[in-house]
Amino acid sequence: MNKNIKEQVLRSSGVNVLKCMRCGKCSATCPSYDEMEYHPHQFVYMVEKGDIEKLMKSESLYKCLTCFACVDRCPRNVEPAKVVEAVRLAAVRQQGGNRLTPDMIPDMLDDDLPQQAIVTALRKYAK
Amino acid sequence: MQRIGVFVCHCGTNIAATVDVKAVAEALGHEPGVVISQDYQYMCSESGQNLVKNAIKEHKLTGIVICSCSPRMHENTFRKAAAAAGLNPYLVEIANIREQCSWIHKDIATATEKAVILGRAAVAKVHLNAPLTAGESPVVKRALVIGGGIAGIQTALDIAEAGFDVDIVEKKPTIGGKMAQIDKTFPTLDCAACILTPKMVEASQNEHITIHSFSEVTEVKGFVGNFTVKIKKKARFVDETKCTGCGLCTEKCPMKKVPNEFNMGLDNRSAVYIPFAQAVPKVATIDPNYCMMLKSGKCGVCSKVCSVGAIDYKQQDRFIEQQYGAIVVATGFDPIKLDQYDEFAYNQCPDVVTSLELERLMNAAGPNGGTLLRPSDKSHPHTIVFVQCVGSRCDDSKGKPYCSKICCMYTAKHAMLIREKYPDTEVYVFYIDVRTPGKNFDEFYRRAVEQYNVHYIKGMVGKVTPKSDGKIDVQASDLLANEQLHINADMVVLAAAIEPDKTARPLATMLTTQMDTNDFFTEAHPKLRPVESATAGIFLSGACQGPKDIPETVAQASAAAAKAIGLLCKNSITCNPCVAHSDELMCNGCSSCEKVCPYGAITYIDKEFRMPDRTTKVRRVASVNPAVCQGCGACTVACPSGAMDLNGFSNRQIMAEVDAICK
Amino acid sequence: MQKAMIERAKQLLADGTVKRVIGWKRGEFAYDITPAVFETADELDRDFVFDDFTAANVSKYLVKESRKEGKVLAFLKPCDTYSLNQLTKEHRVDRDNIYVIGVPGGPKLDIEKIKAKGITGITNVRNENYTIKVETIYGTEELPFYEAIMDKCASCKSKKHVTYDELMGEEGDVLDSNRFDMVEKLENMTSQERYDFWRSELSKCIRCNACRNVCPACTCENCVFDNPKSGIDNKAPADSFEENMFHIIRAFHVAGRCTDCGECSRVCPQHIPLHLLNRKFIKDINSLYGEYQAGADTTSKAPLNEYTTDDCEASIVHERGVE
Amino acid sequence: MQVNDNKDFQPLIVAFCCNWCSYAGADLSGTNRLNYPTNVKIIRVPCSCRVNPMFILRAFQRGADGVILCGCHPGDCHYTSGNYFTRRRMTLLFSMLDFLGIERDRTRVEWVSAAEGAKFAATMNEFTEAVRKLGPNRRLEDLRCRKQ
Repeated sequence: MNKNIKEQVLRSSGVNVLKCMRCGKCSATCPSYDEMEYHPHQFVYMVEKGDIEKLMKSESLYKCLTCFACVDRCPRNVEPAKVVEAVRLAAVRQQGGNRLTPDMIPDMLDDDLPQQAIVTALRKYAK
Repeated sequence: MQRIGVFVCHCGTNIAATVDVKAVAEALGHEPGVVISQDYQYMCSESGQNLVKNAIKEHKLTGIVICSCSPRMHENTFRKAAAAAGLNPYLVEIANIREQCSWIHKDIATATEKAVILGRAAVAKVHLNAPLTAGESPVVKRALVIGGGIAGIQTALDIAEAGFDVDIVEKKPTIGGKMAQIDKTFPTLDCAACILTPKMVEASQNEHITIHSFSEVTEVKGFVGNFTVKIKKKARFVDETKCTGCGLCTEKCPMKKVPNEFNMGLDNRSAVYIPFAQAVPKVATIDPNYCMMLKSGKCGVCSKVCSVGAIDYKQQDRFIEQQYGAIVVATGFDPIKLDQYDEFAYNQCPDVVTSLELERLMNAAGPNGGTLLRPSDKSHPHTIVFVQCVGSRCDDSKGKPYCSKICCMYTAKHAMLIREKYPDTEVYVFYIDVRTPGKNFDEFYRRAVEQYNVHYIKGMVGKVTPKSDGKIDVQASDLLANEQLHINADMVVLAAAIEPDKTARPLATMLTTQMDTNDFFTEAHPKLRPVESATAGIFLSGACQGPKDIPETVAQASAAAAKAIGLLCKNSITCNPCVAHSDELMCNGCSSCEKVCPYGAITYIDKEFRMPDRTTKVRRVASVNPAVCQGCGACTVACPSGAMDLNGFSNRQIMAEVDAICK
Repeated sequence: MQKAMIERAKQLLADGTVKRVIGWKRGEFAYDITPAVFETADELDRDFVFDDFTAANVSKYLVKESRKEGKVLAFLKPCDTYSLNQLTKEHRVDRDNIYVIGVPGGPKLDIEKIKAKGITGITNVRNENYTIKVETIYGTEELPFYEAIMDKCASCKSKKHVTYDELMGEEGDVLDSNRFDMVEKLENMTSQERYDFWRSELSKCIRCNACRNVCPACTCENCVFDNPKSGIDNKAPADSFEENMFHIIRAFHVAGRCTDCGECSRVCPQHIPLHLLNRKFIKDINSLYGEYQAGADTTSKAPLNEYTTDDCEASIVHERGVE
Repeated sequence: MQVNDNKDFQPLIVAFCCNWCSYAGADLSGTNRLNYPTNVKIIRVPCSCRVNPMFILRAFQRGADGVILCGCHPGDCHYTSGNYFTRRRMTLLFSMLDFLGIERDRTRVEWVSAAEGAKFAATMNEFTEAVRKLGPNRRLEDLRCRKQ
């Protein structure tokens, strides 16, 4: 089970987590760091260890802005954001439902939120 | 009566722009003993020097003062000029009125005043200068290399290459050292024996190299260029000149239960033995602690089977004495003993091994013929845990405070080799840091992680517990995951810290070289003279100076050889005449000076003094070897009686300068 | 004790173990005792004393005596044994040529302290159960023993003999002394106060050289202050500077070698507390470089002939004490 | 409290510099034209450990107002250990001078490498200023040597 999810995550992200040398720059650069339970470097390390279920249950999955700062700055091209994305995908698929439905949107709106973000959110968090 | 000449340089406008050079020359002309005081545009130019030379001859000068740039710049120039004019070069003093006067001051009046004072101090000093002659001491054209590991072999080969005779003294029965025990080398993974043994053979066949195996240095006397060394050739009970290394005796020897030190005690050898197949010299040695003939007089099998009659049960230790011009120390290292690390269960569990033991376990010539098997039950291990920094970077009494440097790389190598050969094995490496500075080193380590999927876990192993089912429970921390782990392992490999060989400390005492608190030899300068010891003529090669891997060791070995060759090329050494000397009449013989001398230049002699009442009295007094003394002056202050003084910077000279400045 | 010492000395002379004995003999007055060398049993019987006034440290005399033909017997008090060890370490004595008998130490009496009580015309001083009976030409006076002991004994550092071939009496221990109290008091004064203190003390110096001549660390064949070649020779202080110079240099030369035997202050005719200079060095050495007692052994390196790479910087002087 | 800050006082500073580091550092501050007061007069010694306490006292005797000793940084001594001995000797000597009531700011040890021309100049500026504030050396002078 675990191994399957790990393989799925590795395949769908296309990331070689073994390349990580644990420098922590991804987490150092992450704008959502304070919001997260598991930080980008932990995503990479826990996926490497196959410790994915904890990640799938964590709110951290949805705190990642997909800003790709970590991907841009990783000295070893590990691309942590893609790992987060892949775990998220695994979670969404497994739950069989949507994280976000259109009727939830009005409550979440505020004036500063760009239109594009809403569209992106729907694309990311719904099937 | 002193006749002193003063020469003030303009240095173009460098000096003349802020210092009134004419006024300086005029003022210094009135100093006592000064018979001529001149200024000139460029004193260091040929015509400037001629001016000085002519003045020396014309005025029969007994000393000269040049007021010019820093003595670090042109002291030698003017010393040579003086010598050319027949004046002892050490009767020259420089007053630094450029770097330390004209260039830093702006006001002409005060700068000129200071220049006069600096000149006056130099005049006061030169009054007390004594003519000094640099002594010479001959160089014996032979080098000694202590230690026959890769460092010693490389140094010896390089020195021999330059055409000098060189002796290797090795305490073990064969040269080769630690490298001979190693299986593969990082980061290229070529076989250690394949690259080392040709060098060993080359050393044994080189006409300039003499190998004293199974020998020790017992006494060192003398100094740079002329050391006298006593070497003990320990009795091996086999005539080296007759033994052909056929190995028949080792086969027939009935005493086969001797722990084999070459294989780290993982298997046994016979009482008469050749450490390994490619040993150099390939000569058998009888271990007197186990040989039944030597212990009880009953056996004699080896003597009977030896077709050349090389066995000699009556052999005694022999001593030889030899002169050397240079000595290279290459005593190498040893892994530390792990007896005190109960937490790793090294003494309790045979499957907890050191990295050097693992080298033997994996070596084709090792106890298992190259198949990795657990020492306890000869089964194939499926989970192997490596622990780094065992005893390294420890501030406690058990370990060493330094990083042993080589462990990260050899552990990566071991992990990689195991995963390569046995892909069904899970390999864990617990590390505090992974340190891989070196060409292709980090790439090598990353390959272990990325290509071979070795599990590197940041954190230390806290407890190793052998279990009843033969497995080993390894309790460790994963700092990145912030959790404690238990690994059910089959083998544990400890990267033991390395320490200098135990023979190094007594050797350092014999050589009067310095060691640090960890017993590594101290280099003369940590940056600029890394392969020389502070004691002239003694050079450092390999891990005796600090932890090193093979390429670094070889590089340092060749560097030490180059330094030794540089010395041996000379027929004699010119000594710095500005050395300490002791006034025997005042010396108390208290040994203070000897204790602060970094070069061991001071010895004590019993000297006979004639007393006023015609009796004689023998007193212990200090004697400085001018060939060894480097002239720091530490002894002069340590000496309470003022017997010790320094040529060129004597107490009275410095005090004369003080007085002149404060006048 | 004196009797037993004489007997033992006579034995050793008689059986040829030693050729000479170094001890103390009475001078003009009962309290006026000086070190002396005895060569015969008669001399011992006649002159040898060991009492409450034998404070003098005889170790220094062994520099000369131990180099003579035949062994010399030396009676050494605990503090004297430290000096001997230090001299042995510095190769100034031939230890093999000395037979040391350890004898009990003080406290010894200071005649100046008795005189300071206004007692004059002293003919004899007796110690009866730690009450001093001072016989004078005017009659007998009494005072408690501890009111008249030597300053150096009042702050005794050790009752242990660190070297001996034979021991008479009980062996004692290294003591916890209060010997640095005065140094500390001075350290807590202001710079000006310290300056004034030392000026008033050192200006009394008459350069009699008694401190130097008695000091067991000052055994130079030729002292720098007597040697015209040293550049700092001088025989009499012509200026306050030279008073300072002599005592600073002397203290520096014995720094790390001084065993704190207190002889310098004992013999100073001007009562300058010279031992404070030495104790200042000892205190600094102890606090900066680790506890060190010169003469406690014969092998350790003197603190000034040694270093560690993480020694404090000289600027520590600025960081401590009172400006 | 001294009100007068001795603004016009020109102290005489004797600087002992080791040949290998500090003397070269002094040369470098010259090469870089970094100013420091003319009050500083440098005496070259092979190593800071050559400096005998006698020299320092002698300088004060003859009228120096401050004495500074410069050597290689600990660990960089040309003779490996010289400056370590210097450090112990001078710590004890300065402590003794302080004990005798001599102003602390008249003496100093500073480690200046051959590359630290700027540090040399800064040190000399600072030290000269500190000694200037103290005024003339009166506590350790020889009256016979006092200048009129």
